[in-house]
Amino acid sequence: MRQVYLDYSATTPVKKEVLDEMLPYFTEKFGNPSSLYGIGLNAKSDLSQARAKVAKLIGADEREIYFTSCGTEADNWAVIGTARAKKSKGNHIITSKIEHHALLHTCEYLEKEGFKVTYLDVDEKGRISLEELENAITDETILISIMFVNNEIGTIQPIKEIGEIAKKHKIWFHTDAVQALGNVPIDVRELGIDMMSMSAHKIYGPKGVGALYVKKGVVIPSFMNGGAQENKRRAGTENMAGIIGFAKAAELAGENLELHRKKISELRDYFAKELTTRLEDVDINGDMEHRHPGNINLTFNYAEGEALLLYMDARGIAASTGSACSSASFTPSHVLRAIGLPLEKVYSSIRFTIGDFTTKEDVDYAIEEIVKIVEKLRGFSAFNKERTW
Amino acid sequence: MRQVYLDYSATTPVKKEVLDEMLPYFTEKFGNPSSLYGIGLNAKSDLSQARAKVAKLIGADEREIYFTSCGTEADNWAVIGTARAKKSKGNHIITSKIEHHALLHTCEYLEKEGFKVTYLDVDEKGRISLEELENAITDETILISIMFVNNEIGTIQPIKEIGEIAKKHKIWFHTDAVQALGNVPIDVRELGIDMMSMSAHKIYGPKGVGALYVKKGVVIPSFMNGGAQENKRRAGTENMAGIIGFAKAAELAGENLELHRKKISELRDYFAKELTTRLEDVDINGDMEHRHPGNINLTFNYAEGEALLLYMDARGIAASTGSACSSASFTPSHVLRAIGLPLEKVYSSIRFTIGDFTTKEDVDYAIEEIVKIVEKLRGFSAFNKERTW
Amino acid sequence: MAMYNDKVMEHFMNPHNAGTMENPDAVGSYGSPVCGDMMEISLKIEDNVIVDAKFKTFGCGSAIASSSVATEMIKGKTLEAALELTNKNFIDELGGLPGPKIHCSVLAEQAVKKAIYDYASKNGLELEGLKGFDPNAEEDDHHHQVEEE
Amino acid sequence: MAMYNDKVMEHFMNPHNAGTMENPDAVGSYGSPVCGDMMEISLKIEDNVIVDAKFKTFGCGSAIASSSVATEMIKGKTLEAALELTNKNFIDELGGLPGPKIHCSVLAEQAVKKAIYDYASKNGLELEGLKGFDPNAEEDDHHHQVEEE
Ligand SMILES: Cc1ncc(COP(=O)(O)O)c(C=O)c1O
Ligand SMILES: Cc1ncc(COP(=O)(O)O)c(C=O)c1O
Repeated sequence: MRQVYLDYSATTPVKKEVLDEMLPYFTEKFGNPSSLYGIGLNAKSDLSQARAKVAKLIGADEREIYFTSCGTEADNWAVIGTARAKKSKGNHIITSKIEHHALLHTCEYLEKEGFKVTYLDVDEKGRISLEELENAITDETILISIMFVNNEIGTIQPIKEIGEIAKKHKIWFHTDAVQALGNVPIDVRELGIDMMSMSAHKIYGPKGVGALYVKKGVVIPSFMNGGAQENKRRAGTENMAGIIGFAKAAELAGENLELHRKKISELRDYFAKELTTRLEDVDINGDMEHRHPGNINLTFNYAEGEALLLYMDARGIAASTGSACSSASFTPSHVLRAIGLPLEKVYSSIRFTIGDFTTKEDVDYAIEEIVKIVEKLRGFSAFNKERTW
Repeated sequence: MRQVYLDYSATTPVKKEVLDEMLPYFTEKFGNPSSLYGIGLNAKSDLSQARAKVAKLIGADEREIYFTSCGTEADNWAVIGTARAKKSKGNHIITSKIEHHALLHTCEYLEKEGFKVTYLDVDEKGRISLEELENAITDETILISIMFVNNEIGTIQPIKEIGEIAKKHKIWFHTDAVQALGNVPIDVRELGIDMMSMSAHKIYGPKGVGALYVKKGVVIPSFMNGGAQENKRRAGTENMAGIIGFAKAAELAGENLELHRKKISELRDYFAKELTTRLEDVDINGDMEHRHPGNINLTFNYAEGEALLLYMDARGIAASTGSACSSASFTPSHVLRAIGLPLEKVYSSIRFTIGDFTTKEDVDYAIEEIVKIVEKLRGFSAFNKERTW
Repeated sequence: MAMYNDKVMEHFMNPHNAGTMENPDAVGSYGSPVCGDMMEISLKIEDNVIVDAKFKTFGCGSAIASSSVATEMIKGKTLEAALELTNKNFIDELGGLPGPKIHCSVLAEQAVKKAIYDYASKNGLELEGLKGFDPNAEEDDHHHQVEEE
Repeated sequence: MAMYNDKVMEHFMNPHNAGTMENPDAVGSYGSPVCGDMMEISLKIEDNVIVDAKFKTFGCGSAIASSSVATEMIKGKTLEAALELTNKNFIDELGGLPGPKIHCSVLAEQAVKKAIYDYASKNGLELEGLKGFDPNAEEDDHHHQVEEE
């Protein structure tokens, strides 16, 4: 049976070129970059080249890239680090209602410590209001953290404008760019970003490695205490193979960005158009103008999400209800709720993400199968046009 | 030129069997274990098998193993987690002066928050005194954290006795077993350990993955906030390939433990004996009775450590002054200071660690070369038997 | 590895008694936005025996599979015997459900009870098994209750 | 990649003027436990010109390489000219040192100065380059000073 993976936002396979670069670091090149002998010093120099490659993808300087174990760690570090660094200035953080749990749960953790957090609303397309953002700023505000691209509905926030507001008020601006990296052009200087979270496994790199961009002059304490790695800002023996893989993935992402965007957005548009025309009562969630090029989030009214996923899985099609991290917890998506979807629509929504290995044939197959599945499930659903909760 | 790696405590190469198990997880088996479809669910099940393998090596239950990004993270989590969990009980932590920086710097971080930390002295062999430990306990004590095996001098602490004291006083006992794992037999139940840090790259697994054993009933909050991974206790997409590698390395370590111990301790003893007989004024640091089987720490009086390392490196021999993480920072080893070595001896000390790939020929070659190097450096040293600081 | 066992998957992918019937003698529905499931059971009843059952369900794999076995199990049973069936019976019949999905089987039990209650009220029947049954009980109650497990 | 450049490594692995001499005319030593280095310079001096220099050093690669170039550079120089040499000159001659290792070159400068000071005191010489030189200055001072860079 054909296997069609349409969940590139959950994670991506590692590209062959990436894995090839990683392999020597498990065996011959296994040195610890903190060691003073040959294989250690070589590792150190390779580490700095890797840093430069990641930096290049986002227009940063090599010394502004700190490798972490994942996007989640980068988010935790940026927010908790700012809270610790700026506690004498204030205790107020502004974020949005549609952030990833890595951000939201970190904010909740700080709230228990007494920090105040404003969770900005978003409109029905998932964008925050710049006016509300500016109104939310107080003398106590130490951080604005707004995600670049949402992981469920793919909405892109007005990052540059947020950066300008942050700068005007002299507040640090962090953005979770885990879904943006490699999918939208990013220039941290031009966008006025002070800190930015990234993760390798969303751009065809390995799982278990991420990075935090920290602008020169922005100083936050370590999140991981210990050895002097990462210029003393992130302890722990470096995940060399992972970092090398991340760097190669970043390099490829930079080289292919326009092609990648064009290819996946065309397939995505075709996919969405076919499903919304061939099936009745299918809604598109999010914003078609400001959107991740591979993302489409659809509500198949009256058909339940988990049932849809499992039927699709049985036909070899992989997609998800919202973020992978919460799919096992069966809680209705906070993102879809925030854009105003009633619960029954939330329960009927599926995120598809097209990626570099998706073909036209894959998409055609998926369309055929999904149409059949939706019709089958609707056939014995307790809900329909007339009846819902 | 022959390359002789004698720094297995800094990091180890990944064994072929380990890498082979990892490889599919970068490509075909790349699913996110939180996803509900085939490759995701398979990843989830593989993850739980991996957990079982690590658990088996230490006599724990699968559900007591939480994967982290490194040993450092496990240390940070155990200590900060306990501080947060137990803050209503007290604010006193007992540790030792010879812990890894991952532990010491975490304690210092908590001291800034107002926690009180007792750093126990060690004797000239590097062992803590159980009496002093018991005397240090107060009503406020919430954690005893004493490392299993020291990373510089290889000294093994009386873990079981510490576990008994902790239990008697109803205090949680954490041990950093990063250097112990795979080198000494560990049974967490028998030893009365409540939390234990581990790292894969010290046992022929990949860098960038570790674990914290947390005994059933011991509850500490997440260190990494976000998704519901690791039974909601450690957020972040799982480093699948890394975890699979860690598990395979743990499995091999369990199977080979006795052979490994015998082989490396014999080579180590031979190496130490040759150097101490063929060269004058070479001291052994640490405790020959309670010691990591592959570790030997030698003071080559009058010859300076970095110079020794570089001369050795030029002859293909890799070793280190103290821990890799601090070798780049050129600060005299806190461990050697704690066992009472004067500074000039600290500056003349080298740690060698024999590992699974070390051969008799390697050791013979290293002995020959080191003898020559030490004699050369002593030849123009400002110090000698009569003269020192 | 799969989330559900083969039996559950079989009932989920090829559910028995899915759909509606003409002129049912009784209908009961149960579910709530909080648990994310909704189920409607229609029954044909002759001489206090359930001769046919159909379901319509909006819900996850576990809800659909439970609907399938529940309708299957009540067919041919007297109303009293059907009322004795609990979600435990459905789970056993399915060979088990994953922990967080147990509550979906309660849905089927409640929908069956509501359908029979509907029939009993319309026909003035007093059934032992309906004693204490509150058709308007908060539908989320079972949810919270079961999640504690 | 290596910690030191090739020139430093060459001077470190094959240092020039390593060892002692018979009856030196001047000896100066400098170093401290805090910086972890100790260096002793012996000089042969004829008509205020350094005709030979030897060093003994306990120290890292940078300290040994600095000792090697320093002894090399002062040979053939007058005492005044030798006093004008600073650690900067040694570093330049070595083609650079890594940041945290800069202070090791100060060691060589100070040991040379102390040796010449020794000679000047014994021979009642007044040298311009020794004005303000304090042979008993805290040896750790330069260390802290340089590490700030
Ligand atoms: C005793 C000890 N604890 C902790 C660590 C840190 O482990 P990791 O490098 O995996 O962070 C190390 C090694 O680096 C170690 O030797
Ligand atoms: C927007 C966003 N932020 C953070 C993360 C967490 O990244 P990681 O899985 O590398 O921890 C993810 C994906 O899981 C994400 O989509």
